[in-house]
Amino acid sequence: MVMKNPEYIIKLENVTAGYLITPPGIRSLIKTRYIVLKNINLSVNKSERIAIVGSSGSGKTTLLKVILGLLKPFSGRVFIYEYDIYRLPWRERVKILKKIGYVPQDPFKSLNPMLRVKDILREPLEAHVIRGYKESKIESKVKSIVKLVGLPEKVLEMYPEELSGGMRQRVLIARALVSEPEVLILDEPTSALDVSVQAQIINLINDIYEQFKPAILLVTHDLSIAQYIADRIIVIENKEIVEEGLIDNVLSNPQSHFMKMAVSSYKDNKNKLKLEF
Amino acid sequence: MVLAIVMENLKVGYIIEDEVFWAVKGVDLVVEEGTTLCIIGESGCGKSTLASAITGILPPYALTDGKLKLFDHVVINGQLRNYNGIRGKITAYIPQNPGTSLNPFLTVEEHFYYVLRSNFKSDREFSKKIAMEILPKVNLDSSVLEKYPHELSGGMQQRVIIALALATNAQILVADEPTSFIDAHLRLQIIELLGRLQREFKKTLIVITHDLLTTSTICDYIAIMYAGKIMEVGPREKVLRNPRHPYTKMLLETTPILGVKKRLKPIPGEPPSLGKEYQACLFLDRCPYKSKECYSDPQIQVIENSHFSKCWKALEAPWL
Amino acid sequence: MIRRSFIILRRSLRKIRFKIGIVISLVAIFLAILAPYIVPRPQEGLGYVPRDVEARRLLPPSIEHIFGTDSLGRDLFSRVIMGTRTALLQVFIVITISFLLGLLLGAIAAYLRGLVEVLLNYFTEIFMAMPTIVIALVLRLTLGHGIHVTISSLIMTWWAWYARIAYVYARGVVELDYVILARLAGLHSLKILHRHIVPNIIQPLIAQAITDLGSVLLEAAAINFLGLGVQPGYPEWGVILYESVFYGGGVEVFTQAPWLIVFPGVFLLLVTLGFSLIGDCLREEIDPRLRRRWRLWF
Amino acid sequence: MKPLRTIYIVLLAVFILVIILIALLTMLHQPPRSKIVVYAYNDDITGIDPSLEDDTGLVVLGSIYETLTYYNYTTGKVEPRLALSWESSEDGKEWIFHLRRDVVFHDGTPFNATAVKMSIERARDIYRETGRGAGYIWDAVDEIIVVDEYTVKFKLKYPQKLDLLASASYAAYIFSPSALEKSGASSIYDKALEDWFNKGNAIGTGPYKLISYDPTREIRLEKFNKWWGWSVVNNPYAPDVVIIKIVKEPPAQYHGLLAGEIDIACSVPRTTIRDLVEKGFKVINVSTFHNFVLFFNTKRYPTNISYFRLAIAYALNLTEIVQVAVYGFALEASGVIPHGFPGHVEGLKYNHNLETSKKYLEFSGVKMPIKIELLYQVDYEETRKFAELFKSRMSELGIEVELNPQDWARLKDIAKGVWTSPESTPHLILADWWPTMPSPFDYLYAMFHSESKEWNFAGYENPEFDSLIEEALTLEGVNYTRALELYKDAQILLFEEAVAVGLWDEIRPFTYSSRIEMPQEALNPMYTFVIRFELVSVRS
Repeated sequence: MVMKNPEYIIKLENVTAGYLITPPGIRSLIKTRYIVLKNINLSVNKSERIAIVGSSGSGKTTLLKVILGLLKPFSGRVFIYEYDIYRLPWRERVKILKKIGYVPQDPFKSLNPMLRVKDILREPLEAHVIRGYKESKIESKVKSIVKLVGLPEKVLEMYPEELSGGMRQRVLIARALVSEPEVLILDEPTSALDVSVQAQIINLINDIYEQFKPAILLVTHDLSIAQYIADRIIVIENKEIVEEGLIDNVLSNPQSHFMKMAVSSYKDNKNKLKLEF
Repeated sequence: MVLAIVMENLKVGYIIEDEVFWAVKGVDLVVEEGTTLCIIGESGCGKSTLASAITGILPPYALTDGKLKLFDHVVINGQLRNYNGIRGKITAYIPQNPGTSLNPFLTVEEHFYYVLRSNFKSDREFSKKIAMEILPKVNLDSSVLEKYPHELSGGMQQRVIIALALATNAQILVADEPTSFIDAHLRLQIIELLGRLQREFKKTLIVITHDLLTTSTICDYIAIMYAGKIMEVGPREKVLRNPRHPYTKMLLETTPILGVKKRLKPIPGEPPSLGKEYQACLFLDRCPYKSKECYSDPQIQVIENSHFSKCWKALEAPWL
Repeated sequence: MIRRSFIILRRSLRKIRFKIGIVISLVAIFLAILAPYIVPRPQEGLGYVPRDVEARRLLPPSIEHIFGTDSLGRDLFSRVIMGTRTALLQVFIVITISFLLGLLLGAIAAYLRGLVEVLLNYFTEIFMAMPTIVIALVLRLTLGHGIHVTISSLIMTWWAWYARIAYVYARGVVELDYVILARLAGLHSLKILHRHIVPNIIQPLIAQAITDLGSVLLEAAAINFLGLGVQPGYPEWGVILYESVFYGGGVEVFTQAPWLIVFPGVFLLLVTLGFSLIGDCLREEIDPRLRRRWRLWF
Repeated sequence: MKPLRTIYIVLLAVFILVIILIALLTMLHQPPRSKIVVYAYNDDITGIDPSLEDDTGLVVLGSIYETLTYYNYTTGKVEPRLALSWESSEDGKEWIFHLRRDVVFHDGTPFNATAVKMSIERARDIYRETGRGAGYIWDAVDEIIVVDEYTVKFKLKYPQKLDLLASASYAAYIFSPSALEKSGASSIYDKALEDWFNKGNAIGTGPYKLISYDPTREIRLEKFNKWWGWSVVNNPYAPDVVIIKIVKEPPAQYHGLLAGEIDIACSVPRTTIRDLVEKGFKVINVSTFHNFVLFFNTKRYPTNISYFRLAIAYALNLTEIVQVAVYGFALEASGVIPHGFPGHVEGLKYNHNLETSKKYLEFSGVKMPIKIELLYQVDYEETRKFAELFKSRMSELGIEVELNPQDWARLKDIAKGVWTSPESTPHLILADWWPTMPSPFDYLYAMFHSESKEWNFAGYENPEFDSLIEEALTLEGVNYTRALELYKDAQILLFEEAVAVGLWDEIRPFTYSSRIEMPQEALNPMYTFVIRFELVSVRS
């Protein structure tokens, strides 16, 4: 991969995106637009940690779909490196997308219950790099990744339903890491997990960052988690980006409605608990 | 001092394919009238089953053992269950997911009408009057009466549900994860609302949650539940400041707090699977302070007045 | 997949009704395979009218003719047992082909979306709306006579149900994250269908297929009874019943020759029951939503 | 409690009493059943216009009206009825009928030559104009001349055997001219007259007159005391009232007989007849003109080879077929014209012999095994049984028969295809036939003449055969014996070429109660389903 513009990995220019609404019956071929995101400008630089926060329904998931090349925006352009991905055919697009590691939201629905963990982990290698990789190399790669995310090797032979929520999330992270991504996209990585496991995952993500320094794009509605993982924060409200900046600055001087609410609640919290940590 | 809830070795379980799974494995708990108790635990620790047992919405095929008393009604006595005159009149339930708990074909006013009719055989006028009285208390104006659930936001739906629970004037309110379907920044509002209502109406409030910090701001007592048993009970301040069970301590250290940036200390391992019977301490596998005596089921240790812990080392507390 | 099947089988085997179903089906399969060697008169079983019709017609059950004889003097036992072959053949071909067709079209419709989805769904709906008997009638007029008419008319209506079920389940699976991940990983669509979608929708479909065995058997018998399927004289229970019901202008079968109706009827009933019992149990195990939390009396 | 219980007892007693009373009353109300005969017929009556009706109305018409002559099927002779005697000219183109003198219609008007002229002209002309009815039998009649009150002269366009035609079962009934004024019709061609008839009115000369008419339930007839023939038949036990009841289902007829509600049944299931006889009922078997013929598709391999056809013909065991297919209620056919019908020839039967059959098969050069297709009608039990039996027997010769049952309309469509696409028409076609007029021509022309593209299912084309039957038809009026000989030659031709095999001529068993006596002459296949009630005697 030749990088002509090393300063960013992902760049969104004036993206307006949304869905086509399908009416029932034979008219289903005539569709109307429903806009979810308006004029989004965003860039993710190398080794940067960004959190996208917003209340539920504010368009966070749609933004992810746009970045992942799954939803063509109505207008605007999406660059990954210098490629405008929606100008490329699907096959070419996928080749570029391999540099993005995606960890979906719900670990209970994101693993195919019919496949063993080792087959799940091999999958990204199969299509992307299979020609260059030998069977033994794939195997050792998978093993090392499993070790990296802190799972025992016996997990490889197990089916997802034998794993707990935390282990599943680790498997998903491992799967995202297999193709050695430059960007790691995390969609609510802890919302389906318990507190005791949540911390494990947060630490794991931080460890991975320390080790490989990938750019991290975290999508969450929980500011406390964003604060533990990200440096920069982007707030989406009412289809638009309303606030952007370093997380500490934003917390101390919130501008948007969402942030004001969130910060006031955390201040109360701090006062009421009177906890010293 | 009146005891609102008394549990004596309460067990609740289900039969799944001829095998008995006890979700609640023997709980002893006493709740005074007019106090707030938070039951905190991870998913699958049996806290929702406990809530169902208190409110009387256990499925008919559930198994029970032990004793549950609500005021002077014995509700569960061994395998016998008698919830006559309890549901709605003594206990009220605030469900987890407000979106699916309201009938999409009924307006808010009709919800009030049906709830009150089934409890008091009242007419529409009366139910409307009651609704008008209660809605301001939950920070809603009377215009929502004519609306259907989908026209309300998530927070408003949750408040309607709380209002419905208040409408029947039940003494015990049980809120099952009242904030888990609400965005993080709105959670505190709902929790505060619940706390205010509890104080105002002098209700006994049971909040079931896994969110230790946000929720516990309103409670008088905290009970830490783990794998079907209560690990530690005590007044809020004491449990949070002076945890006498390693699990409580570790939970506190693992929870991210906004504005406080420190490295989180996760609890190693996973909770034990539901249904298995253990002779040893349930927390044994994940406990860094385990020793020989931990291989037998720990007795309840009294730390001080109304602060109990189920750990052999509660008194020494090497983690403090 | 195989592991799960074993678990399901082991669990089902605890139930008496499953065992009964298995026994009945095994006996039926055994009879079907060995029919020509078991029956005393295989030729008559296949429809050959014996030389001494006069002396042999409408004999009540006896040692020589266990089930009696029909109005053309043929040994009913041979006919009914040979009929097991036809019955199982029809059922298995119909179910297998409609299952595969339905699975494929349903999964493709859900995966490809867009125009393909709309067209395939309309196509499916058209076939679902058509009664089997009407299709059988049309095929009877165009294709002529024979077991292929029964089989193809049944396939033409049954595949649509499987396609619909497959489509509904696949729609749920397609939106799950592992399919999106696989797409992002650049997997070929066929591979995604094969690896992620088909294995995850096949179980409810198999349950449905097993439950349907009985209904297909009954419907096949109905088509043949109406004379739309196999040729007269063919060893098929529906046809044997037709011959029985309409012998002698339709009178007095019950009083004069009840064995003509009883034996093919009982066989039809038992095999259908066997299939249904198996289907019911497996369905319960495969589809957890149907699992009862309390025990049935058997 | 006590008074309440008494009330219940009283109520119960009253209830029982009422039921007993009702039962008694209904028993009293039953009329004495002396000299009433209930005849169960198996279809709705389609109409009773004496000149136009050509279907089931015959059952009623046959007792109310009479024809000029009567065909006796046992002797094959034409007997006098309303005409006492007749003669024809040498060339057969002029016929004179002398009518019976003491005949009166049911309304008292006298029977005369005018009535004959009017009745026959009505049938003939309405057919000519609209094609309705069976009036084509009078096609040759050019002019009808009333010579005097009791003499009628027919002038024909071409020679015909008119005395035979005058005995026809349709379009040959004589009605009273007074019907015209009673119906208010302007002429005999007026639609009003037809409607008047079909509403349930009839003025004939027959032994019974119409009392009530409900074509879907029952028709009541009453004895006409002034009928000319009572002195001839001399039957004091003849029924006073005849009820023709429509009972469509054969089982219902069977049960009706058993219950005593029906005295004569025309179509009980064949399998129940033995049972009925054991219970004391009587049976008359009437050999009908309804016969079943197996056609060979002469335009398609291998049935275009006459040796192959003969092989099949000789492999047919008619005795077995009759027993199996129709439980013995049929005569083994000899040729394609049924027993008792004019022109029937004995000895045109292929004697069942498998050796002969195999020899012919060898001659034919057809390689075994071979597959042929049999087309037959689906809703007849007998055809289905024949088909299965045939299939079994042919399998012994190495011929595989594929059965193709179809409903009648579709069968006819497919079978006609022998003329347009013989290669896709089945090799064998099983069809049945019954006559419209009492002439062998009716059978031979329709089924085998090369111009009869509608009914010639064999696709048979033979100019020799065609000219034989055409010549025979013209000779019928002039030299009937010669005509019959030519018909015989034609049938022999068919027999030798084995174009079609006559299988069986149906026998219809009429079952009746023991309180009735019915001579064989009361039934006549020419007038199917008509019972001559004047010959039936009722003993109570």
